[in-house]
Amino acid sequence: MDALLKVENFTMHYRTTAGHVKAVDDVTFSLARGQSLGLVGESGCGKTSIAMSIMRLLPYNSEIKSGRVFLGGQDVYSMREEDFRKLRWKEVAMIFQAAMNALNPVYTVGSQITEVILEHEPAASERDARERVAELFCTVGIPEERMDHYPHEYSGGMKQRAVIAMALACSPSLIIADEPTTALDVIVQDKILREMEEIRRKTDMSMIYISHDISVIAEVSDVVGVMYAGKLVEIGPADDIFKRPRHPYTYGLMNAYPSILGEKRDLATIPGEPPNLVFPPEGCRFHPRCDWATDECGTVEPPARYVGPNHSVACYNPFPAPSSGGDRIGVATA
Amino acid sequence: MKVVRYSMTVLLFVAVVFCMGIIGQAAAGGVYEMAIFEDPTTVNVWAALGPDATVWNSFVGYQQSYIGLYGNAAPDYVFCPQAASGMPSRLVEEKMDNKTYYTSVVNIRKELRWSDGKPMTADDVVFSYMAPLALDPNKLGGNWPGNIDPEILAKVEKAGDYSVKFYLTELPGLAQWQYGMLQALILPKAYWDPVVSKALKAADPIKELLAHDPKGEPVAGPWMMERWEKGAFVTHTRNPYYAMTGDTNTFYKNGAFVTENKKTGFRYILGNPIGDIKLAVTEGPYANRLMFRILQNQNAAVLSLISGEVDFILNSLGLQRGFQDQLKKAASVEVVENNVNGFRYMAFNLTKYPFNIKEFRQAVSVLIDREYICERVLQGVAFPQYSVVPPGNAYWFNPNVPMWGKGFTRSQKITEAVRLLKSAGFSWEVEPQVDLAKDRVLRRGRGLIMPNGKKMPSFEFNVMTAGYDPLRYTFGLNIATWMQEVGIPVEVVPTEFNVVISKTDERDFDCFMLGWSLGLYPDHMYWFFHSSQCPAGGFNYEMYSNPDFDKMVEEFLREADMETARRMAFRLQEILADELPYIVIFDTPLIEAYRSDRLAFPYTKTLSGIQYSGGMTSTVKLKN
Amino acid sequence: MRSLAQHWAIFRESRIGIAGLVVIVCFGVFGMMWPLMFRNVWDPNVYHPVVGFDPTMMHPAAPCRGHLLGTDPIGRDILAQLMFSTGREFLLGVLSAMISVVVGTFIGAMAAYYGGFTDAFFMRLADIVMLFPFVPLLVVVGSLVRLDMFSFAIILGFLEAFGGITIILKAQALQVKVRPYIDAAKVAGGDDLHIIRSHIIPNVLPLSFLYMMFNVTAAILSEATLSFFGVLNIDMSWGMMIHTAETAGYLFDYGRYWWLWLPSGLAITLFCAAFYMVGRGLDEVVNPRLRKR
Amino acid sequence: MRRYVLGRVGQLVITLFIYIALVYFLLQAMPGDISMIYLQNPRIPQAAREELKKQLGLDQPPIVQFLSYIRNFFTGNLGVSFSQYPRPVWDILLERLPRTLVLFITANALSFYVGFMLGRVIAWRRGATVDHAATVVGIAFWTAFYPLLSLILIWLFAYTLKWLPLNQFIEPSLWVYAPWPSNTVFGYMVFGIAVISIAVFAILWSLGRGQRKTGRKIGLAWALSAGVFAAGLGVAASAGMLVYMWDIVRHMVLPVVTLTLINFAGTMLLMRDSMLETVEEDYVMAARAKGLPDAVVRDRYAARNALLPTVTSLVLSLAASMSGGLVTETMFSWPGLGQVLFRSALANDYPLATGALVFTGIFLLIAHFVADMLYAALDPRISYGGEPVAEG
Repeated sequence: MDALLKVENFTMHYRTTAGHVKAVDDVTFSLARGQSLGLVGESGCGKTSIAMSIMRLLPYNSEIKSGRVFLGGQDVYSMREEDFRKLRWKEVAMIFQAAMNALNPVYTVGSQITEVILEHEPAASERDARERVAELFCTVGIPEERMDHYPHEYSGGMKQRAVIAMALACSPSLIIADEPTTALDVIVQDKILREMEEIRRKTDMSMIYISHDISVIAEVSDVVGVMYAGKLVEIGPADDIFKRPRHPYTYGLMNAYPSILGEKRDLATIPGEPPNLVFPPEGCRFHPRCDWATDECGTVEPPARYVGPNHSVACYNPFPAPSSGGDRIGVATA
Repeated sequence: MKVVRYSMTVLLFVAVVFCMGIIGQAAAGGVYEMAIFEDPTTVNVWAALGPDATVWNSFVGYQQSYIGLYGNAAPDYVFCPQAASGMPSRLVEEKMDNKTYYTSVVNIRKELRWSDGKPMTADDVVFSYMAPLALDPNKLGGNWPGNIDPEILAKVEKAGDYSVKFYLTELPGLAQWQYGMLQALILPKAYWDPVVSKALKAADPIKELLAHDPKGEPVAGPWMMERWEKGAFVTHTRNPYYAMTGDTNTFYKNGAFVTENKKTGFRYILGNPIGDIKLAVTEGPYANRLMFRILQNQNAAVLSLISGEVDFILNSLGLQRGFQDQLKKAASVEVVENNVNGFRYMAFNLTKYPFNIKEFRQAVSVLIDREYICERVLQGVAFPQYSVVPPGNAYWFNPNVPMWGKGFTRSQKITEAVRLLKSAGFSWEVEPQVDLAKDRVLRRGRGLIMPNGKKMPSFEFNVMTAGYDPLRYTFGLNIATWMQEVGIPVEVVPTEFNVVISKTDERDFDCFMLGWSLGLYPDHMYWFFHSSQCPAGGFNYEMYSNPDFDKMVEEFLREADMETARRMAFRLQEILADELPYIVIFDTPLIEAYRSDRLAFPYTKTLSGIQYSGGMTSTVKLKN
Repeated sequence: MRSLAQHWAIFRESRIGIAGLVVIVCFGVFGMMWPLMFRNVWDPNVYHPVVGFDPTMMHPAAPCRGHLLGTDPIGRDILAQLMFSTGREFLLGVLSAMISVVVGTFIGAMAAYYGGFTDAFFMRLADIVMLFPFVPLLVVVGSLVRLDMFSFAIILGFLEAFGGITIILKAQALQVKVRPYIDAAKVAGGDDLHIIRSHIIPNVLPLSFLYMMFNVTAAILSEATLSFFGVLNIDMSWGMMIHTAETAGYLFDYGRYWWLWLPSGLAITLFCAAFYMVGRGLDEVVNPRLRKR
Repeated sequence: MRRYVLGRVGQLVITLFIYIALVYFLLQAMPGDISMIYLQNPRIPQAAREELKKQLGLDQPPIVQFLSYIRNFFTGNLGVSFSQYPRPVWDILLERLPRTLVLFITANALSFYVGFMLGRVIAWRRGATVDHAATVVGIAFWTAFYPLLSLILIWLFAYTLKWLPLNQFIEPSLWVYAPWPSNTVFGYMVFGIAVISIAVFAILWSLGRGQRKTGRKIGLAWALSAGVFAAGLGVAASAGMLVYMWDIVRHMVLPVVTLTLINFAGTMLLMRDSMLETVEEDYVMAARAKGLPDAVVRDRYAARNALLPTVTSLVLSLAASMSGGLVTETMFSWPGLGQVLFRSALANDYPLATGALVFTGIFLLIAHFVADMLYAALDPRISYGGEPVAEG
């Protein structure tokens, strides 16, 4: 199957005065057209760094140590900056972490969307662009006449919708939604997620959801990747992972959040804090916090290995496999 | 694309700079260009002689455009007729309406014309005296009461078409008559009469008159104002009817003086014109136009002079020393140095003890090393001075006044000062000691005890602040150091000029250092030292009071004969140099510079320099 | 709140700040050499910055063995003047900046803490003071009453204190005031002065310190400008050195008498730039968004 | 909106009144008065000094003088100058005003522009050589001793290289024959520039309304602007005024450049700091993610938002350069308001000094007011209308 996005052995560091922050370490995954991937992990584990790597929007102090990113078959980092700029948003759009701040306060919301349409579609006239925005507003449920309002005149949920509309503006094949709903209250969160999912299914886009909240991911992803301290520790079909998490960290995460569906459970928390990524722990990065760690975990990094169809885990002592196998095959891990 | 844009920008910039360099110079021939430092504040002669009497107003105003009955012929400043055709008749006593008047008749040259072509007559002269009298010269302020003294002048009457008669209430001295009243400027009656009579009817006549903007006012001087572009320049053009063109002033070695005009036949002789001729100056003007460029600082003016934009810098203070050697090196720039009529002095409050002891002041005068200041510190740009009449004012200067401590070494000065102080009864806790052979101070004096047996308290010496004048401040410190060496407990207080002025005016000081610049006639000896000027508001700041001196100076002031007056002035200078109400220290010469490739002055050696004659606009010849 | 050591660690990161600090220290050493040189090495009669005079040569003398930077038009040693003035400039700059910051901080804290009338009064006052065109005003005042170094520093300090700095510091203090521990302290019965002193002021202090650096620059430049116009009653300073050269007419042939204006001109620029640069460095401490990440 | 403006104006008037009172009594408290000049000439009798005091109203108690000053002030009368008696203060200030305004507004606009542009570039390329170089050079000029710098520039460009005129604001030998006084030409210049800017602004606004910028549109805008400018020049030339305007421009170059050198760093560093904050904003990242060209992200996103605090600095720098005007005016023989203030203070001419200070104060107040209005115009979030803004 043709993968829309392929990330291969991607390692990226940030240079800081304290030393190199190993933000993304040897991450490999791929995503097919029409699929949705959820990336989950505590904050600071490298989810957003991966998103930015895909967008090629890394800050000036970042350094790609190894690996490649393919988008629609093209190597992102071997293209000229100018060429890739033209692909941004047309191919891959993004919904930002804090939608409140993703809109320029001094321009009207509508103009910020028409701007991107005009930029990427030379043939479109201004009127076309405005019509498109009106449609998009309709799609995301904002009254059309609010196009000419400024961001500060919008409510939080409306800004979020506007940002989604903006992401849809050029019908990209991939949308990366970085914590799309974190700032909203639970009811609105849920509503927006459903709408996004609906739109995605209708347009057959791919989507990457990034969240620290595994319940959000649970709702919308086909495939789930779990990140910890710059590593992709587990990736596999959503059902599979939620039914039987294999990595102790995944397990911990699932117990740390209440289910959005309201199933009542005692919440467990993972003791300890994520490691300092300048000097990550030897061996498995999770081992200092892991109840099941062995001596081996503290010395050699565990390699990723398959524990089911398309389901791989980087752990020496994964939890036992579930009785039933995975039901869908969509994720090919290397 | 970017390269094209950048290179276009650079090209444009270069083009603009190039254009700036070439466009904008429009030279015209016959223009005498001068730099002045400030805008004139008025062109109204009433204001310029009154409250707005700035030196800049006189440079661009009445100095170029007006004449008086009499003037002082530079370079020797010989009192001579201008509009008058000869000397005034002797003052005679005349009784009228039970009052005694002293009267004198002055005849006027008949060929004089205003710049509108109309003749200048006795009416104009009478108006020029009677209108200010009507307005009250004291209210007009400034130079008015000095020129037209309402205490003395009763009236001026027309004695004929070209002669006027002065009525004075008392016999005037030289200062009031020759150097005052007779040199007042003559104003065109036809223009000013309506203005003055309108002003007299107004609620505030003075304000009304001074506010008048004179447009098209006819003048009798060589130049008439053409254009005043405020903040930038003032230009004058020639007065086509200027009647004194061709007047030749001839100065003889023996002091005789002749003014002669071949064309009009005018002739005036003073003394016995025989023997060698020192100098002959023929009145022009030779230039077609005057241009005063208003440059706001001396750096700008000097740069303009070197680059040839101006021909002369018109500044009453002259140029600072630093410019001198640089200008001397510049091509086509001539630097001239002239004595000025003034001095820097220090004075004590003579009502305070022990400053009123003559020997104390003499000791201080001995201690002040004028030669050191002038030759060493100022390196010859100042000259030591001992008399209250500066050497530059050669006629009145007495070269033989006592010169305290002149030529003494440091140790000799100290010895002499100690001797003087001891003779007056001073003593010391620790007496200063010197080694005369090696010229060294062995021990500084301490604890000066006054003749009354009390220890001398420390006192304040007010000098200019370093910001106002770094030189004077430094000298103040030097003088204080010398005084402290013999144990005089002086304390230097740098004080702002305004504050020194009000302190002296209110007589609230111990001692201070200031300077004067003076007029030609040395009547300042009356104002500075006569006891009538002692109370606050007078000019006898130090409150010197000597009845003998008072009597002599009064006589001097009344004296109308030049020779007698001169003898008296010599005697007065001797008294003052001995009693030392002022300890005169030094003065600096006036340094001026002009373009020698553009200008030819008939003479450059003259008291107070070329600027004193307003740039010698009517006698300078322009080359090229 | 960070500790002093942490502040220093951040400040050390700023190359510009460190460069400025080095220059200031150099000036400090230079200034401190003055009393040593004057007492031990130099003849006071010759090297006194105000009344010194070297009778052995013509003045202004070019740099030579006895006078490393030459002499001025009235025969005083330029190097001695430069050294002597350094101390005075420090005094002036630091004194006026101290006054402005101490008073400004206190007023800012008071205005923020009490609000209401106090606040309104000081803010309106600041509006008016900010309206005053500083340099002309000081020129006017200076031309009528000569200000000496001390009174000048004090006037300058108070003008700055009641002006813009109060507004900035008040804004900072307001941010602190709304923090919960202030309320806690109030509930605990802390008196107002105590709360201002131990809670609000320490939080405003880094910003105050930053403005202090900028104010030093402003003070020195004002002094130099006013001295240049000869309206201060100061016997020696860098500005006075240039003023002396200017009034004596040595300033226009720039190449020839360079030692009359270049050392003092450079000293003014360097000294001011140094304090300004330290200010920029502190800015990065106070304002984390400017910091490099 | 109107209520806000009225309220602000009211506040300004009260501030102004207090300011005038402060200035007035401050100057009154200074020692000496103008009649002291008569103390320097013994030939002037004391009676004349008393008459002068009476004439100038100095014999009245200060409070009476102040009240009559205030009364006159609100009837538009700033009194009569003492040192240029009896010329009205207003008249002197008006004579100087065009020169001062033209010079300082040009200089400020230029230094603001340069500072803004440079600050934008160095913040965008933070840490690069250009950043360090511009910062160091900027600080060096910012803290340079201004009188000395201007002397050096005069010496270099006017005296040695002879590219530019030495000093003054016009060339006398050219203006002797000018049919107009310089202030008329200044007036026409200000008027012309205002008309041209309004026209150019209108052209740019009407052509630049859409977001799609085609080459034709840009070309047309440039051509029209150039046409308006050329028309302006043509009008001036046909009136024969062009050569005089050019002369003024020539004389303005050096002071404007010097003022710009001294002042640009303030705006530049402020712009840099302000923009370093905005470049961290999410909307800038979003703009990049949107695939907008680098220049668009920099200008329309980062710089546009960083502009807001910088506008305030424009006003303050205007104030600062007006304050420092004395130095500029003295150094470049440009007789403006600063000179008047300095000379009148030295001459104890209180009405003129007060007038000049008050005038500067009014100017600054207006500038503050304009800054407030400009801020509101530039930032849609600020609304002085008082209508509630949807939030949350």
